[in-house]
Amino acid sequence: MAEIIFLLIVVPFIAALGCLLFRIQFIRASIIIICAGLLMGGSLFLIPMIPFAYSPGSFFGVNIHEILQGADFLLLLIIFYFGIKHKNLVIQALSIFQAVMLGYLEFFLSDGGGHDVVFYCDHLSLILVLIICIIGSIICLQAIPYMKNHEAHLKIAVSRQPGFFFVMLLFLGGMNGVVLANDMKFLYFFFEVTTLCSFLLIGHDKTERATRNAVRALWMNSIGGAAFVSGLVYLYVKLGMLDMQNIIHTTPQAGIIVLPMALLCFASFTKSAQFPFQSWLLGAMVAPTPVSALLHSSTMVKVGVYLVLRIAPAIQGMFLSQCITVFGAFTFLAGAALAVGQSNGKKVLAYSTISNLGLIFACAGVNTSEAITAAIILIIFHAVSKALLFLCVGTIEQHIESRNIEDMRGLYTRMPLTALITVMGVITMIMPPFGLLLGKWMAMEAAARSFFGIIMIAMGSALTVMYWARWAGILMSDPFAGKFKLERQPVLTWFALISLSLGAASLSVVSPWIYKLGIIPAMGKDYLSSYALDFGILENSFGVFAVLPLSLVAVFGFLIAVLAVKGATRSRIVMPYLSGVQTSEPRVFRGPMNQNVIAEAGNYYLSSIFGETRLTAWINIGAVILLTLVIGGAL
Amino acid sequence: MSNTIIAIIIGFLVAPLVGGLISGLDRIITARLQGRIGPPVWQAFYDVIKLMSKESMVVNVWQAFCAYAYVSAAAIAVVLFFLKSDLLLILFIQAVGAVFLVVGALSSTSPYSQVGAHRELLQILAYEPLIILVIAGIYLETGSFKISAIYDWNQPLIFKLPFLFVALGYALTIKLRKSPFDLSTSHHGHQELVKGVLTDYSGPYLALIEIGHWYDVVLLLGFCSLFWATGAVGMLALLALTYFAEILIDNVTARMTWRWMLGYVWAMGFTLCSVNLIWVILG
Amino acid sequence: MFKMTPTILKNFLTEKATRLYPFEIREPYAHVRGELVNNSETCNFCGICAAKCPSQCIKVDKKSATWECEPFECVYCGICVDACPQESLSQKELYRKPSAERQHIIIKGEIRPEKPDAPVA
Amino acid sequence: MQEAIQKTVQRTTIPFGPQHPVLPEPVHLKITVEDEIIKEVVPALGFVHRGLEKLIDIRDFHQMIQVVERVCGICSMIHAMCYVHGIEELMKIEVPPRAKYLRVIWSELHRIHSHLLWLGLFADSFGFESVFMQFWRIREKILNIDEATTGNRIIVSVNVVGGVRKDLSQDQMRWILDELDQIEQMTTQLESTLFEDYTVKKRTIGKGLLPSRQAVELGIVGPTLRASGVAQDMRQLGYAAFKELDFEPVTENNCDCWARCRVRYREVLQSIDLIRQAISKIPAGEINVKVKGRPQGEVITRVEQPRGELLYYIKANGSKNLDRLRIRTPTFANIPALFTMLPGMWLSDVPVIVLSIDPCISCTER
Amino acid sequence: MKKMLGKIIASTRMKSPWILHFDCGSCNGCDIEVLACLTPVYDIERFGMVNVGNPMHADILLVTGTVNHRNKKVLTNLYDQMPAPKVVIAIGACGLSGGIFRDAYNVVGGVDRVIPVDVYVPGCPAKPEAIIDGAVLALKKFEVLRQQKLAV
Amino acid sequence: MLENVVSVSPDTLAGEIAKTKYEGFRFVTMTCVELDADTAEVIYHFDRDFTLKNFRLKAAKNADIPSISHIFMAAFLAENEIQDMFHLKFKGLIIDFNRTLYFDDNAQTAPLCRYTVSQIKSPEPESIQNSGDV
Repeated sequence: MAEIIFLLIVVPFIAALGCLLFRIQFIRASIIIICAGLLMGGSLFLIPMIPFAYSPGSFFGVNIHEILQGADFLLLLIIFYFGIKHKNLVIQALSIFQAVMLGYLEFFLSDGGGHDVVFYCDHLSLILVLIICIIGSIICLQAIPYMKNHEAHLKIAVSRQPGFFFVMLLFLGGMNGVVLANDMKFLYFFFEVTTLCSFLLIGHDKTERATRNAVRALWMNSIGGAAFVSGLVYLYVKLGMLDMQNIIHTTPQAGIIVLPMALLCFASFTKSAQFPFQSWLLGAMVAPTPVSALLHSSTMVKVGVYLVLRIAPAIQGMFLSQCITVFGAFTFLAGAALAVGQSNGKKVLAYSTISNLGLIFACAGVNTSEAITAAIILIIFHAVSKALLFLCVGTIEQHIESRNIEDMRGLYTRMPLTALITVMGVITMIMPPFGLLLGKWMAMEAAARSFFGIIMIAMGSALTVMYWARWAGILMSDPFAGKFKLERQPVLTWFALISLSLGAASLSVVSPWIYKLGIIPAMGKDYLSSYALDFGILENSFGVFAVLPLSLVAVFGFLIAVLAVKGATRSRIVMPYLSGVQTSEPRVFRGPMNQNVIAEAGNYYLSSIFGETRLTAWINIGAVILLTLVIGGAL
Repeated sequence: MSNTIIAIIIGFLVAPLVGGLISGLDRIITARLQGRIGPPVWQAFYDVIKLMSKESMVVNVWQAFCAYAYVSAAAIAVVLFFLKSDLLLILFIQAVGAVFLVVGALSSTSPYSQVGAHRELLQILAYEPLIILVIAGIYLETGSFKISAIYDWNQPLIFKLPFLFVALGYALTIKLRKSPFDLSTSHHGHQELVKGVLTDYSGPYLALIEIGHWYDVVLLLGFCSLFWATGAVGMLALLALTYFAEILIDNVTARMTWRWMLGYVWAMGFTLCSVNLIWVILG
Repeated sequence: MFKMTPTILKNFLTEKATRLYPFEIREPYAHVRGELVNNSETCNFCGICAAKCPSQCIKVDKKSATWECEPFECVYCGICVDACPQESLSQKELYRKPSAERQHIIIKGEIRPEKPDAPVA
Repeated sequence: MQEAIQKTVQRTTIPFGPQHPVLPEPVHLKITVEDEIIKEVVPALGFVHRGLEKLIDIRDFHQMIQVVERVCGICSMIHAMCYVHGIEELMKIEVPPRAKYLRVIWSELHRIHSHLLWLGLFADSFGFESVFMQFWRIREKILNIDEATTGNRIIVSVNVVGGVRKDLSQDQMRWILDELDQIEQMTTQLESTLFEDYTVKKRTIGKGLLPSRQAVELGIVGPTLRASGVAQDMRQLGYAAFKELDFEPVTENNCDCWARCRVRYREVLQSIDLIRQAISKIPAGEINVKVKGRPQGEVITRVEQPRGELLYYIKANGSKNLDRLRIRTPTFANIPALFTMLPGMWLSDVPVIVLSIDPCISCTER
Repeated sequence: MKKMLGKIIASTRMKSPWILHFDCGSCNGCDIEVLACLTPVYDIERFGMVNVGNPMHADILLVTGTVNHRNKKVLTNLYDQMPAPKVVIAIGACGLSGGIFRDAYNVVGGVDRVIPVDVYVPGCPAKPEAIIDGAVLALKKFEVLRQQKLAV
Repeated sequence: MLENVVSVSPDTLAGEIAKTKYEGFRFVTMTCVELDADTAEVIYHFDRDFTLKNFRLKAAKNADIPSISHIFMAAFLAENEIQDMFHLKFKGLIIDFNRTLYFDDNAQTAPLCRYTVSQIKSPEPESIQNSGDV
């Protein structure tokens, strides 16, 4: 037990220090690979152990709670330091506020702690741990070749990689801490650790833009931290304990915990970059792509939804819960709408992340058995697919030196395998029988009774199809005869891309069993399991999704289509239709004045409707109104 | 089990035949409305068989993949419909086909098919939410997304969900590529985009897409049939009336622009859906 | 929005406008300018038609008494018919049938003694 | 890696034509659009250029009638009429009055046929197929009249220097009047569709605006100009028998595609009226005069084609062949309007606006 | 079996010829007659013919008008983009030989100077009836092409 | 016969045309007539209330003619056409097709000139054999 916790939380910290100290590429890479292996193994070892609760008394002889107190204040001090360094009053004020609140909690209210269970691991935590350890590790592995290229491209003399990997690994430990912690003070500490890691990684490139965006991320997340710590104080004042499981399952009176729950939700919203806090996540896209993949799509932002899912049983049936549904659905729609207006690949991914997190929040708000199932499925598959897409974009970006979707036109001829994997990633995002769509299906069926929820989800879903489909389409947009040369990539890159894409596809096929073995226990006794599993078909009283049969049909259909492509390579290749003025070049026509003109084609970004500048203000206003509703409803 | 197999066979083989026949009838009725005689009833089949036998010619081999994916998705959606599966699932599978049609069109560099593809996406944007809301309305009324349960409902849904039926009519018009919504591609090639998404498909692949369209027609009429599921006569009458209304609308309206389509369909469709949903929730 | 409805419904219910062309052939109007024919009996190869023809598709060789016409170049204007002093040229009321090959018409007549008062172009 | 410059509006370059189903005529427009809003239009001509002005070297001035008829098949009779007017003026030939009236009848029939054709194509350009079918169905009646009276459906070849080649009998005139009644009835039936239908109005009103000042400055002619509120109709010059007939130029003040459609629609009715007047007033007598001699000198003749002012410049030197023949067709004058009308409109309006000037590329390029 | 399939294909080919109309420098006379074929009075859709407006879909290329130096390339481009089996119908005096314009300086001549022509429809302009006759003749050509392919 | 004919020289052209525009005349078209081997005559036609006004400009073929397209935008098409057909050159043309308005590379240039020999840039391609003889 202790070993596992040690392995999952402390080992990454040690490995991180190792990265910082050994400034040799090879040793650093070895440390990362070993750490990744340990984490993956450790997470798998966790499976047979759960559920368990564990409260270490001391750590190398020191009372763990005292360590925590010290670390907490150290952390806030560091944040305060950055506040001063970047002359940001908000950060300074918020860190002081948090320190005061924490001090009040630690020194005036509580007696040094030790009554609550520190770590608790159930299936929900396990799912998150698996995501963090496996996907996170894969991303870290891919980051090794990526950062090498990255620095070569930026022509940096003294490598900043030690610092980078230090924070990356530190983050993995912190993340594991968040999902395993049961004592909410620990939870708060790890929560802040991830905030700090995110800040450091966003600002890694040290450009003016990176710094600015990092600072923005820090102050926005500090708001969340402040809300979090206020919730803790309120809870402790009212209940006298900070044991998560206890609070949720032994709710004395609903009325008491509404406000702290709303505050925790608020903290979640900032962490998951829901509107109106989306700007920090968008700014975070200046970071190297592995950072975006790890922190800003598959793991850290999941902390928010994880927290809300944790407390969901406690707020079941409350007005707060309904508000979260509407708020989540709104974010889903708004994120999708803004993604439509983007041509920057990473921004599309960022908005899509925000949008999907919104959908998960909406599910958590609906708070029925189907909805919670949907939320967990979405968390799992979103993590896999989105990490894959981020890594793809990163790889493409290093190759074509642009992250603009328009520049990826006809990428298939230049980077066939990467392009295919990207298309695969997109397909897993929007198409049945893949997991995300399964989750979306469950979400819609669950949300059908929420009037505003279903309308916004319906619209958001169509918008989602729009921005993904056109991206997948233009990757293939070039005439080619079917013969291509495989591009060269580092082994670790291939490993990351291929394992993630295979994972996304194969996990989807077994999603009914994931449901049976992982999600039903994760929902625990708070929700009745809803779907019956039969021949790989998920069925409940009002809906049915034939996962396995459809997957088999999909595989069959895929094989036919591949054969069709093989057949098509034998057909005559003609130039595309250009009104009869085409030349022998596929995209060139003979235009006025006997000149050759390139028939450019641009995607529709509908900037007049979905433009960022046009929509953001309105969406923020809407989000603020809804947030007020969430908090106001709690009061 | 035998029922399942029969349903699969019907969905897989009979549905396209019905769809083709409907297209043939559609062309005859359109011709009659225009004072012409029109083609034979079987014309749609002649066209497809002819296209099948033509030289295989592609701009990009990826098109072949997309054509097959489109027709398979459309077929699976129809088969699932006949298996009385989940409505929402069927819609999503149908959407796979629509997306592959777009992806296939985007794989050609011709601006005509590129613009067509984007318009097709905008059409998806216009009709998909409506169908989802219609399905949600049906669920709110019958308490199930499963077609089997909906067909067992004791009274025709159209009495309770009339506005949703009209909203479904918008989706139907867009999906059947009827005027005023024949934006991305049109049945007759007198459009500013030539053939839009289908511009660079030819021969057998075009035939596949045509077959996929037949499946789509059957699927959409299937959706309409849910609204009068209590008797075969009533159902057929409703379907015939609906389809005739589609042809009529096709012939009395000009083709509109996508901006208008988005605005109009969203404004009208969402109002109709909202009114009906609120009615069902309150009533 | 449905202003066209009465018209198309009327079309639907009343008789079609279509002429079933290859099955029912309409009686041509009188004096329709169709296929150009030359009667070799009456032609005196004076060459006026060749001179007048705007398309210059007629060639007449008086000496060998040949009247040549490129039917694919003829524009069916009827100028030659109007000009023909012998009324040897005439136009059928139907067009020349489509063909799969190029065509060339040569009419050979008898070489006649030249009349002194024959009109010359 | 630097943040890529945010380009949210992407350009699409579309080669519109020469083969394009909406624009059957081979003209090429290089259209640049952003989100389907037109930014730039550059035309390319020359796909129909035959060079028939040069044929004067090898065809005599009589034969040129048949050549200029084929400048454009839709308004062939009017081309020939303009040409023979010029030759007659050079040779100082007085055309018999009956021939003048017959020219009016046939030229107005041509105008009706051209306008009906255009109304159909225009409807087709915004995807209203049944209106297209209906107008072309009506138009067949005009072609029947042409075929019965002149011997050919489209290129009628009735003009000769000094008059016309064919005469109309009383029976034929009565039949024409009957047919015209039917045409009028069938055309007016479609009026509400063309001008009041919601979808049609959406596609035509406010599209391709051309204010009257701009129209005059650009030298726009014909219905396009009249739709901008300028009453200019070359028939007011009184050529053929027009000075003896009663008519007012049709004008509309909307300056958009709707107005252009309206002008042409009303001109159909106006032409029907003119034919009725001509038939009621037609004098008896000869239909042509014998022509002797050869033209000499320079002349400019102008007539009103269905598309607008048609101008022929003829320079003759007394020989069988002309010295210079210059044809300025209305579309040639109207093409500059596209440059001002298209930018800012939507891609789906391209066919509507291009057709709204009734382009005849075959005329333009000769 | 194969023979029967061949017969079915042959008969459908006869019943569904899709046309592509290209105005290759015609005076519009033949063009509007081609269009008139589609309209109620002639209605060639009776024979399954539709004007698809796109070479990739077409079986029959209807060419009206003379070929000149600029559209020569366009004509071959369109012809190349049509999938086999395909036939070409030249319509009107201009399409057959250049007609009255064949001596003009920018005229190359008839369509058969650039691409092989299977059916010639004379007329100036060719009447819709003649165009229908030409199309019927072109359908026979499909059968000939099929026989040739079988022979090979 | 031609009425209201005013002779202009290349120097006075722009002024006269601008004046005409000011007087409310509408640009109708331009006609070019080749006079002899060295000179061509460009006639500008303007119209006001159905009355034509013509300017005659005698121009040497090898010299540039000032364009009036900046005064009357509509003139650009006519000027381009004259450039194509007579191998003249207009200076200051707002949209200059550079003698490619009608002609492709391999076509004849200046076809309407009788006195100067027009040349063909590239030889005619061999015509394809007719395969319609089945």
